[in-house]
Amino acid sequence: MSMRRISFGDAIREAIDEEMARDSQVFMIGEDIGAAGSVFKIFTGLQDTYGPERIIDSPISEAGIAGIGVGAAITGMRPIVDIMFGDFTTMVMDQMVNQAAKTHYMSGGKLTVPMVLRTTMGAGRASAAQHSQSLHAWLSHVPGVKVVAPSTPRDAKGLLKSAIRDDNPVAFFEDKMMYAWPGEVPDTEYLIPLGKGDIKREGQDITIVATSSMVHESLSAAETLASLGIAAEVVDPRTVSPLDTELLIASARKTSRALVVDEGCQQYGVTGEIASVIADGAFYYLDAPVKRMGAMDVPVPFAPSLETVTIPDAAGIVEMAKSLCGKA
Amino acid sequence: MSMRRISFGDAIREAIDEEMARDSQVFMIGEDIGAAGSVFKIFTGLQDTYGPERIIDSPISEAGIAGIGVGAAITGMRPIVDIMFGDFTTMVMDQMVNQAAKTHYMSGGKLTVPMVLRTTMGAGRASAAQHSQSLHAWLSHVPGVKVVAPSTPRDAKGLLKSAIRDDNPVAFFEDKMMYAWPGEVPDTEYLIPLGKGDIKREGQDITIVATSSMVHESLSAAETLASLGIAAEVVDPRTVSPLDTELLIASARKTSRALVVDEGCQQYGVTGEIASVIADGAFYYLDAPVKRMGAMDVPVPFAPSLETVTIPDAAGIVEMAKSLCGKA
Amino acid sequence: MANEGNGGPPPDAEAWLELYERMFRIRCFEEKANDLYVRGHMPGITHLYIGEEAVAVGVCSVLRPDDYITSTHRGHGHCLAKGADLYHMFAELLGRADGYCRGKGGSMHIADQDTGNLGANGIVGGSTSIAAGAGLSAKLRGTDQVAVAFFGDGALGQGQLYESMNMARLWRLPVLYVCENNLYGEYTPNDQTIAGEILDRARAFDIAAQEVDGQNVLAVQQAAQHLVDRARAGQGPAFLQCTTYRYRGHHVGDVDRPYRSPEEERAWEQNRDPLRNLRQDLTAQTRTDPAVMDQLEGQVQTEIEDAADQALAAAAPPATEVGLHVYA
Amino acid sequence: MANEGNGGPPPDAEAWLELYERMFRIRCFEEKANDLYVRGHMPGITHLYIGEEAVAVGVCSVLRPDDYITSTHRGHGHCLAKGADLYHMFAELLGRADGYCRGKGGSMHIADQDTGNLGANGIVGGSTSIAAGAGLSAKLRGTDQVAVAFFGDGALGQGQLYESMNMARLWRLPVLYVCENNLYGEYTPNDQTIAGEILDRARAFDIAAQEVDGQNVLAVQQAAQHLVDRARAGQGPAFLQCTTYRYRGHHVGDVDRPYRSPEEERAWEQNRDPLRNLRQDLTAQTRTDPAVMDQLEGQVQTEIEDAADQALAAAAPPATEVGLHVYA
Ligand SMILES: Cc1ncc(C[n+]2csc(CCOP(=O)(O)OP(=O)(O)O)c2C)c(N)n1
Ligand SMILES: Cc1ncc(C[n+]2csc(CCOP(=O)(O)OP(=O)(O)O)c2C)c(N)n1
Ligand SMILES: [Mg+2]
Ligand SMILES: [Mg+2]
Repeated sequence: MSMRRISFGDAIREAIDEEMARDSQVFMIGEDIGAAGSVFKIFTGLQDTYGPERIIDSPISEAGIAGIGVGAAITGMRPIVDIMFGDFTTMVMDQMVNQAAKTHYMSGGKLTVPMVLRTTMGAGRASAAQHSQSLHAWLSHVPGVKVVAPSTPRDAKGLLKSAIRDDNPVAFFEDKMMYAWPGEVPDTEYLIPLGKGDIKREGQDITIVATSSMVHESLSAAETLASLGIAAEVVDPRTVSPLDTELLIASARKTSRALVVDEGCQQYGVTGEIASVIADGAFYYLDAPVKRMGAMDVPVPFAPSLETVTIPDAAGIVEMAKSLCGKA
Repeated sequence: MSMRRISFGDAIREAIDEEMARDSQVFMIGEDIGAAGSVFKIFTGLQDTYGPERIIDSPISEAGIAGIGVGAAITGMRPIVDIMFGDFTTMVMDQMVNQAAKTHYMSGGKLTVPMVLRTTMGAGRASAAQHSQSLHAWLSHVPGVKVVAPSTPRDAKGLLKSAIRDDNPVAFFEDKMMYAWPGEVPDTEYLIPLGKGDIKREGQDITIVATSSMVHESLSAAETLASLGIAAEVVDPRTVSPLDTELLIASARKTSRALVVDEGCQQYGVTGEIASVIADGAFYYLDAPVKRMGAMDVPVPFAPSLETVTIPDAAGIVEMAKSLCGKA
Repeated sequence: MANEGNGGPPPDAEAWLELYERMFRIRCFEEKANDLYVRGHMPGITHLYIGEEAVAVGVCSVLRPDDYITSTHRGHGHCLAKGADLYHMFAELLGRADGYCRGKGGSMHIADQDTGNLGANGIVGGSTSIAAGAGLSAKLRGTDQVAVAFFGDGALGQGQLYESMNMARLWRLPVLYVCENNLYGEYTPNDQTIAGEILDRARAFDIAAQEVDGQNVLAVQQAAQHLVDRARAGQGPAFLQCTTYRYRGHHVGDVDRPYRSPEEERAWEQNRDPLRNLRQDLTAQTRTDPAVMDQLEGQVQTEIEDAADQALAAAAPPATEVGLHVYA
Repeated sequence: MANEGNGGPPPDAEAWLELYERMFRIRCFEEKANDLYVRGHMPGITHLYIGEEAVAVGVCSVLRPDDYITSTHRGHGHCLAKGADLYHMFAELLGRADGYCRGKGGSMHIADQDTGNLGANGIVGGSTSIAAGAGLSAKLRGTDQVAVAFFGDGALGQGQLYESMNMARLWRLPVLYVCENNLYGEYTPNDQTIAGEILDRARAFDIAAQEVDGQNVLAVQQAAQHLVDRARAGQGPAFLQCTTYRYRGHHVGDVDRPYRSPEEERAWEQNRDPLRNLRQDLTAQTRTDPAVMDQLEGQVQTEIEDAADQALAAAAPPATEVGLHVYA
């Protein structure tokens, strides 16, 4: 299949562009997404194509636009609600959790909420504590919402298209550090199913489960580990919820060692769920405890000298993997 | 030490009454907590004692009163913000997470937020999906906030008094089903430290870690298990965050088997963190995988015929414990 | 004489009788619901609409079947006024599989897309932006549907309402905000929770706002007709404050009501009852024979009894349905 | 002539010069901040207050050191006007251990309780209820402190503001809401995000509201004096809309600004500059020799240079501090 090289941000825009072109029910609402093309400049030109009626610049009303998304979704539209920073999902939790996630169930299956909540995650830009969080664990705790955290342009595009077509509320987390990162995407249309993980690198010695940008830290760690004679398998769940447990467990059973890396805070976060799923499902195959590497349990500090230490990185992953493999 | 028998609700009221009497900085704000004495009728008389200035009936503005709590806390007061149902903490996440939890850190230790957010958890009253959730996992994911989920009147009173005196934001979750439940409390003043778990029943064969009302399900399960020759140890963390990991790991190392029970949804919830902590810390001592029993991953249904199935109960705990102990 | 002075249409016995029948049906439904609760047949609690019938009936009488409404925790009246069926409603209140939501929603979450009812809601203010979303959806789909948001005076405390009104006005959405001002939010009189004038809250967003006697169905109908026509014609959102009164407690368990006086209750029931009002108009102005109304009441009462009995005999949803409808 | 027609106090050269100096200091600080960013010394980005100096200086000139302010993402001006020190501010912007927040907060989170600054804030609207809480705190503690909430026009989109104003008015809290209306929220002109009249948003809550030319420091001072005196005297909250303009981009990286015209920018800078305004008044009305001002400017510029150089030479916080201040 012939491929093109585009950035993660372009992949997001292409997915929205293609879905808006094929389905008039799809529209997007958010702050500064129209003329400004979003603060991350990934939507430049989109409003020219679809007009201000389908690419809607909203007031700074996160809770309100989430509610508007729910109302539009249950009445025949497929809204994409853009929440500029993941840190502001703190303001849409009621609409997402008490309304979007429960409407289908509470109505006994009558109403559906085909809505996508797009937002960002990830630290590393010296944006400090209120613009650097990775809060995808919260919505993953909520039945009725699906949660996606892609790591590559290809996955991002295919998964976002699937999310827009999905009849459930889907929260889509994009690491803002990756918008400019390039990657290969197929020239022709494709979809990537929600709920299916992907093995980003095969290996026999240890399983490294990583999400979003942590996949790249893990892949570079895997390179280093290879040079040390450790073959790491890097598994990307891609969809955080529902989780592709079979894939993760099978890999851990094969390698007998597992490490889980995610950029959300470690305490009560994504790594806890995944680690406990593996520790249970692969119990009789494990040669070492399943280890976790989440972000340090502190608010993200502004000073780069402090911020960098809070995020899991390749070097730390290498160290942890080595000790798990008894090579420390 | 001489004891009295009072209800869980009375224990909450006594803690607030005593702290308001000893410290004029303490006040409480919430909906229908004054003349009405709260919808759970646990504060009857409190406003008569302290007046409408210190037991403040607010409009239905959860986000607003949380923010008012933060502002009052950083300027010398010790607010207790009452959020009627835990389901409505969806509306205070921004103030709790982006403000309360981070203010001390972001200010380099200059400002403190000695605030208590009291709210409820727990299903079982046919209150349906928006009035039955146990959302304590979210704030437990957030560094800077402490999270408490007491199981007995004695713990509730001692922990709430400590929470009010603590200089950090503390989220206090009360299972609304337990308000009427009686228990022994000391006659004289006492405090129970945050961050310390409690062994509610000793045993050698299996560790059952349980929170809030699940402690009682686990204790009755332990009774049944005893009659089957299985000595279960029931451990109550009491404080969900910071978690008393030493106590949990030591117990699991001793029994070599562990089961974690919590009423929040299982996916990405409290059980995942605790199970992974134990599976890691007790790895070389475990004879069986650490199992988890959270609420079923569905919105809480209204019909009692459905609701009851979603909550972990003694019978289910017994079955799980038996199979873990190879007695199934 | 209710319709005098409001310059309404010339008396139309047919139409008035229908309004009378609808209001009477709601009152009987609620009486029966209370009876089912008292007799221990209904799980949980419910909020009765008795006394406020003229609001829902008056407003919904000017709506088309394909127009939308969003409702509240006190939603039976809205549901019936929009055309819901008695049997499926009782079945839902009783948690039966034949209920509108297969027993999963209960009283606080009845939704019926066939009659345009997007659902009752357990979150005060939660549906105000959902209604705006339905209005936006109608606009984007190019229909001339109108969305009506029913909410209580308590919702004026929720910031969500203002975010919703701002966007509805900015984008001229076909939304009618109907504030059911029954003077109390739970157990707190609303002069303690509302600063300033209610209508100014809408006018501040340049939204057409007016007040009407919520106990006079003809006046409500006339006001709603005007505002709905406006919205349907693309002239944007409007706000209608209906002054009304709930005769009973906040919910079926609220029987003492120390927060208000028996005199106040009596005054409303005896001097401003919407049913008595209209009955008088019918006899005085349309010369309708009281016997006609008595007969009508008899028929409705029988309907209610039959529907309730049938619902009581209906089956609860099997436990196997608990996992259905989490995802579409 | 700025103070003519506003019936202000008789010209007082001393006082006016001080206002001039404060405004000039802010402008120089911001120019230097921009310079530090451009030269790659400042981590992250920052939002400059250039053009809006008269608002912060005018309002804070009538406040006592023990009065409170809550600030915004565009907070340097408020911080300096309330009395912050240049060196510790530059150090914070540069992420140094000597910064006001030991480098943990950065530009968007500078707080300084010594001067009553409860903190800049990265959450639009987030501090409006925090200010109300500070006002409530002052009232409960029986002091006559006043709390000022600075926020931009964008915050008018946040429901939180309305919840805050409602409670502030209900409880007559000593709070001044200062809306800095600079016509844009990020890249969107606010006629696209604000329905109705801004002052009506406050009046709807029966809050005294007035508008003032935010480029005229004497007018701002006079208006603020009146409203702060009122609040201090127990007459409740007030709202002051200051019409102003940010000369530069939304943040230091926003240099093209396609969302507004160079003509518009020039018009504001050339015809309404707060510094030029006051300089003219000083010469024309107080006969102050321009040389005095030139000398003053020279002194301030030296202060700025010295403070910035000192900050550049200061040390970053050691990585060991990352775990400090998570909990008090
Ligand atoms: C966000 C939220 N806060 C609190 C509650 C609890 N609650 C349920 S009904 C109610 C009072 C609502 O008053 P109003 O809106 O006037 O409606 P009414 O009951 O008077 O019809 C409250 C506080 C809730 N359901 N949702
Ligand atoms: C709740 C929230 N939503 C969105 C943002 C992103 N954001 C930062 S500043 C800003 C514009 C604020 O405009 P305004 O309040 O007018 O202040 P100004 O920048 O014009 O001074 C936005 C949308 C934010 N920080 N917080
Ligand atoms: Mg009411
Ligand atoms: Mg602005």
